[in-house]
Amino acid sequence: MSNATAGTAATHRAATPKGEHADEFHIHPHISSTALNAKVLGALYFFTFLTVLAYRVDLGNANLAVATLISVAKSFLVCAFFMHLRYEKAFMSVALLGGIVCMGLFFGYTLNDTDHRGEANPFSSTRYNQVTGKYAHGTPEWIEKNGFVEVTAKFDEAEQKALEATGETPAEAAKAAGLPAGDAAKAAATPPGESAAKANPEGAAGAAAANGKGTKAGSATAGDASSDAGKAAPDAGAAKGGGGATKGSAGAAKGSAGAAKGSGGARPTR
Amino acid sequence: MTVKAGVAIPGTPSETTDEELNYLNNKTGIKSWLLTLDHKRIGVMYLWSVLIAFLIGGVFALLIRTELLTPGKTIMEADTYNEMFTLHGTIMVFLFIIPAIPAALGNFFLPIQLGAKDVAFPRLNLLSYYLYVLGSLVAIGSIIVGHIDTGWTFYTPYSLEGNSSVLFMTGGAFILGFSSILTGVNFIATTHKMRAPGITWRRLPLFIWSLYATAVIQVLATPVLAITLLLLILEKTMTIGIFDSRLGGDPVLFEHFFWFYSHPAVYIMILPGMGVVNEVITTFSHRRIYGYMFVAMSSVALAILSFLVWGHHLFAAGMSAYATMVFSMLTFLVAIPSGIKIFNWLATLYQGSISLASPMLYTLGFIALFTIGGLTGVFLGTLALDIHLHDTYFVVAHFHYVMVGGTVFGFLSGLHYWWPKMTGKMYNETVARIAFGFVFIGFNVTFFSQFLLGSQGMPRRYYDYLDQYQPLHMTSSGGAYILGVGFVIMGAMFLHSLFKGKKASENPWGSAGYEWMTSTPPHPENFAETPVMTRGPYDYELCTEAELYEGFRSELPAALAE
Amino acid sequence: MATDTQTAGEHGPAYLAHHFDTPAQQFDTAKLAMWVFLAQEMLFFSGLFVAYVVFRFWYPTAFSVGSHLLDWKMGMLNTLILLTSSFTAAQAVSYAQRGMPKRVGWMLILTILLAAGFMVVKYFEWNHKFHVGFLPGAHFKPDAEGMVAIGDAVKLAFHGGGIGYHLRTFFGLYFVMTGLHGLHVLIGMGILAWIWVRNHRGEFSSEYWTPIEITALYWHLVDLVWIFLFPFLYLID
Amino acid sequence: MNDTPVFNAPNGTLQLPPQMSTLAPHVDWLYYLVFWCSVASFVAIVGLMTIYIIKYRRRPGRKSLPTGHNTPLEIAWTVIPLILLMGLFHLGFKNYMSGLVAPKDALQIHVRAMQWNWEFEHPNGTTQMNEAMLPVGVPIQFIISSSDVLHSFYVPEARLKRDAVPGLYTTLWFEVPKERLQGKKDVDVWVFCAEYCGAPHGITNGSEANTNHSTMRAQLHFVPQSVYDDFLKKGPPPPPECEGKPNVASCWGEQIYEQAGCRACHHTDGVTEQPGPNWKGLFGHNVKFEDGTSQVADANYIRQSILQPQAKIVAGYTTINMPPYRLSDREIDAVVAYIKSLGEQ
Repeated sequence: MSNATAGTAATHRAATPKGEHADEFHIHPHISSTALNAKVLGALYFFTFLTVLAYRVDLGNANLAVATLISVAKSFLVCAFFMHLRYEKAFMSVALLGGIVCMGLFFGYTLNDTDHRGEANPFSSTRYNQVTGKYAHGTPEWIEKNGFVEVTAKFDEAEQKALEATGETPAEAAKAAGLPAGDAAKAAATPPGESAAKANPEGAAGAAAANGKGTKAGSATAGDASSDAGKAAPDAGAAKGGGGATKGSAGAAKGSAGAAKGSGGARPTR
Repeated sequence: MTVKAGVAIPGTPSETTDEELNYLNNKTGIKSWLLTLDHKRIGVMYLWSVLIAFLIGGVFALLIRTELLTPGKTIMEADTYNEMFTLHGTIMVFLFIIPAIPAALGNFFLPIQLGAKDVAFPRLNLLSYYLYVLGSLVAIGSIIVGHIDTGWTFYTPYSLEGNSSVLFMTGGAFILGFSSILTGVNFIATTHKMRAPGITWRRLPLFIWSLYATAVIQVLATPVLAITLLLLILEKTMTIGIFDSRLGGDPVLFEHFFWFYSHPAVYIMILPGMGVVNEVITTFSHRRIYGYMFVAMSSVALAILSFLVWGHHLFAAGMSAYATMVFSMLTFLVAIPSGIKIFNWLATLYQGSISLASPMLYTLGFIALFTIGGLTGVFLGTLALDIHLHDTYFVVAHFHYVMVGGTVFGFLSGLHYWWPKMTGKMYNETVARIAFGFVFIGFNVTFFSQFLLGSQGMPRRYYDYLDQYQPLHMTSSGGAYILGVGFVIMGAMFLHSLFKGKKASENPWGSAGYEWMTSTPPHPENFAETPVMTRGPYDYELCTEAELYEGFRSELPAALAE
Repeated sequence: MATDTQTAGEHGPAYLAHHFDTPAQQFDTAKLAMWVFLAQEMLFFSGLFVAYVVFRFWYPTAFSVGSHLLDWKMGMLNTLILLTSSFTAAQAVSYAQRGMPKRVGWMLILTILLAAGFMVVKYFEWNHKFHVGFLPGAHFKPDAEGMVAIGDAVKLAFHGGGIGYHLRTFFGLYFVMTGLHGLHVLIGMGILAWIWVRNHRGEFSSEYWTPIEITALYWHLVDLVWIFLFPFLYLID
Repeated sequence: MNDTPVFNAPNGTLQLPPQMSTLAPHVDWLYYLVFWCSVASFVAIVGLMTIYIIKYRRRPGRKSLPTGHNTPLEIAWTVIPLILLMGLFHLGFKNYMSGLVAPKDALQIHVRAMQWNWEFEHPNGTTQMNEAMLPVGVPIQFIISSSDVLHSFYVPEARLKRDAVPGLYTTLWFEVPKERLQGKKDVDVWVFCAEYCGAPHGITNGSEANTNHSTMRAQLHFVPQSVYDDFLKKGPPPPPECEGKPNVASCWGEQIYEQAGCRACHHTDGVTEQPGPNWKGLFGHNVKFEDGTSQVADANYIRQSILQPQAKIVAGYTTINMPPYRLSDREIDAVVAYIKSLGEQ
């Protein structure tokens, strides 16, 4: 069964050639003529000018498609003639096609995610919440809003004393007793930046507007909020409700400049 | 020719001068190894390297399991623990399991099974090996530079924070990726152009088919890992804003990029294991593989499908609902070629002449464990269940059943199967079986308990856990120690074989495979003369009984050979 | 394994490696492997293009503004240069096949020079971007001149008078894409120079020109990538 | 919700935790369907394997039979699993969508994940750290975001999980059936972080709550609607343990220090100054900042440091960025009182 023998280092090669090239000892390549190469180069120049020309003409959304098509035509020329693909064995084209198919999968599936986020559910995987009109944490817009805002902290010594002793601030006590003065005191004691971040009346009101229903608690707080905020809230809510109603959150959330910024403008500044 | 064992390398040649010329004794000295262009020697160097990586990764695994014996601190702090599992993951994935079968066993046996004198590009092959070494050193260098605790997935933005050790680890993985790509290119060219006369595509050993499919994935998927890691490195050093949400980038895009490679990489890991199983199961059943073309084509189908399903790692990651739908549906398709393979293996056993020698034990272990790994994959492909099970110990158990129960068992099966051919020495069959018992039982105890942990809701990569999970964690850790004992026994057995082992014959298992036709250890150019194959590698019908059983009886304990 | 190469001479011409049987087999193997490698290169660049398309669909305005800040004339000049260098590389192969080493040498030199020209144009382009502060990602801080260049576009792509968030992403991608392509050009120049040296030494003939053809294939791929980069980066409306 | 059959096991089984959402019985039914199918397949495959190994073991004088071929058989074992799997896909997708798309009237709770805390914001703006009081019998939609790295909002008992991705909103919803209360005052449900989010380097005890990925937990207390409404009106009260203590606020502050995860970075022993500044003796002392200015650490400074930590960075602490903590006024006051009490010791 074995054909191995105690060979010497200089064994004789098998006389029979192996593999797929039984009698090809010499290579007989296809040689492209200079004229052909020059013609191809001319065509490539032509397409380059064409693509610039197409760019100067406004074709709207078709511009990208036209540019891509021209590029594909150019690469076809390069592959077929400069790279001799026309004259090669089929496997070379298979390798190229395999690569292209793989790239297609990469493009198609990734875009299938990134371009359809938020369609099943407006809160699912969107950068911008149309209901509250807020950008998600960690977006550049959010950072600009929240990252470097000055806080003017206000601290009430009396409140602290009361809390330490009884666990209830005077404001709390007043609120529990239902005194309007207590509410005012509480509102005053809250630093403005913090009040916006925490109480966030426009968020609650917006939610109510968009859903056509607010929880009892939500409405109660919106009512509690100071009159200014209260006035701003319905406007903002309406604007955002409209945004939420349009389907394809994609437009509002992703059109970085246009739609998103439009609603951004409608938002009350903090 | 005087032969001296220059370095501690397997197959230390005996001190006789009348020994047949083989790849081990044709040249000696360290330089003859380090600068060799012989694919067999490169394969052996790869084998040693991956075994060292496996040892290091295994030690980390034992440390992790020890830490998880009790909730809270057992032996280390949380940050150390995070570093341990990161190193365990990266070393096992990039340094061990991806190169284990293709680069070590594949390098050795691909040209032999093709009847070629070497791979198509021997220099490129050596370059691959040194890239592997360089990449490994850079990756392991991250331990010295600092505290690498990103997990092997390097998810942004966590990997963008912290120290430069991430740069080393990703840089190392980047280099390892090129090693992998070059090996893939080499194997594809070799398979296409270097086959000996008589080896048609329909007579190609199935190990080669699976290596070919693997190489296709290596070539088409690994560059995406390279660009991903490069972008991560650039993001970290230059903040270019592609993956960083603070600059308008998208962390989920990183996950897409990463899994575009890393899911196919799972098939880079498992396909060669399946290839080994094909070889071993036919040899020890003495029967032609059932449905040769189905098995071969299922390898190719798996390679293609592997590119279609990466999104199932992102079901909970905030991907669009369309994408989850498509990815889930396609994920189920993977089960079909995997199932075909298992059914065909069963049909190969049917009416065979089955011997339970140690390579066959690992192969049967592979089938059982891979079945569990595959079936639990169905849980994870089912969207609603994945939402519950994703990123829990269920996933940990699932991929260890596939990676360890599958690939590592396949690797061990191949190592036992080809050990005599590679080293020219036999090992102690009884000890090998004892080691198998430890490994098989230890593995199941370790990881089956993790299925229960995961379905109960225990998330992965947890240093601390609620008390209710402790019994299962202790069971799992206990299993890990049994597994460790199994590997120690096995290592001792192989070392003993290397120095004291009985000389192996040309075809100790009575196989019809092409690689067993050459001398043991193989001639420097694989076959003294270019062979002309007149039959397929599984044509047991065409072999005489003497051919199949002669060597077998002489090498194995009587009980086996009967 | 020098000894092997020497003994290999026994079974054929010197350039035939010991493990091949015929020059044709060796030539075909090399070309096949190169095509497989080119598929790999395509996938490598595809990652950048995927990122590009994702963000272009997300931030169309910023990308449009960004592309107007690039100089399409320079881009076109570079396109023409690279196309021409592809032509000279193809000619080098043709001359090699016909056994004209002198002309091969000239064509290689022309290719290298054109590549150098490409890099020079690129240098001026990048230099200008650095100068006005159009840097990638977080470093994007246009100076007064840069702000003038942005001009009316500010209203569209900038937000609240701050930094144009998504212009940063555009320039991040621009620098990574052209940078990696430029790196490939540099590597290609190195390989071409090495091939020129080997040609000069007379290693190639009408029987053996594999390295020239392999290098030309690589060079055409570099050209192919630029064919797509040019309209995608410079010509967006 | 949908017509998937259900598997009811309110207190959980060996494999699955208790069912605390209306979705859970549907998911569990699917789980057990896949489970038993898998068991059947496994037994069939390994059983056949074992039978063959015994029946066709190698014996003298017995040669293996030539391998045949059976195309119908091969087609059968390709097509039948395919049909079964497509059925599974359908069921899985249906249940997935029902967990994703919330009913119109769902109560919206904003969840912000940060290293290593969960912050819950109720519709009226009340926030809670690492715990949330929520009503039973009402669909609750969690709108999740993250302000630093990836996290994952995982509620095993609801069988739901969704990553918290910086720069994105993600969402999930569930409803705890009223029957789960069974006369109890509340039912508690754990939230885990399932996406790895690291640990600070050089921490001394990773088992403390909210100090690293593995302890980034929150507890959801499900209470009757009336109790929840009451809670929304009044905000979180001081914990009952502190009532009757001489300094209620300081006691409460210490609890917040533990629960909100302050202790991951700030020590109170007066010695350890890493990762964050030590709190002992901080109150009333002069603090130097990165920009060269300095200020006396009074209540207003502490308040700002909690709400906007990046506004003033203490000299030498530029490597770790503390996330902003949105505590309620009363909670901040309590923390101030606690720090004050440390200084007085």
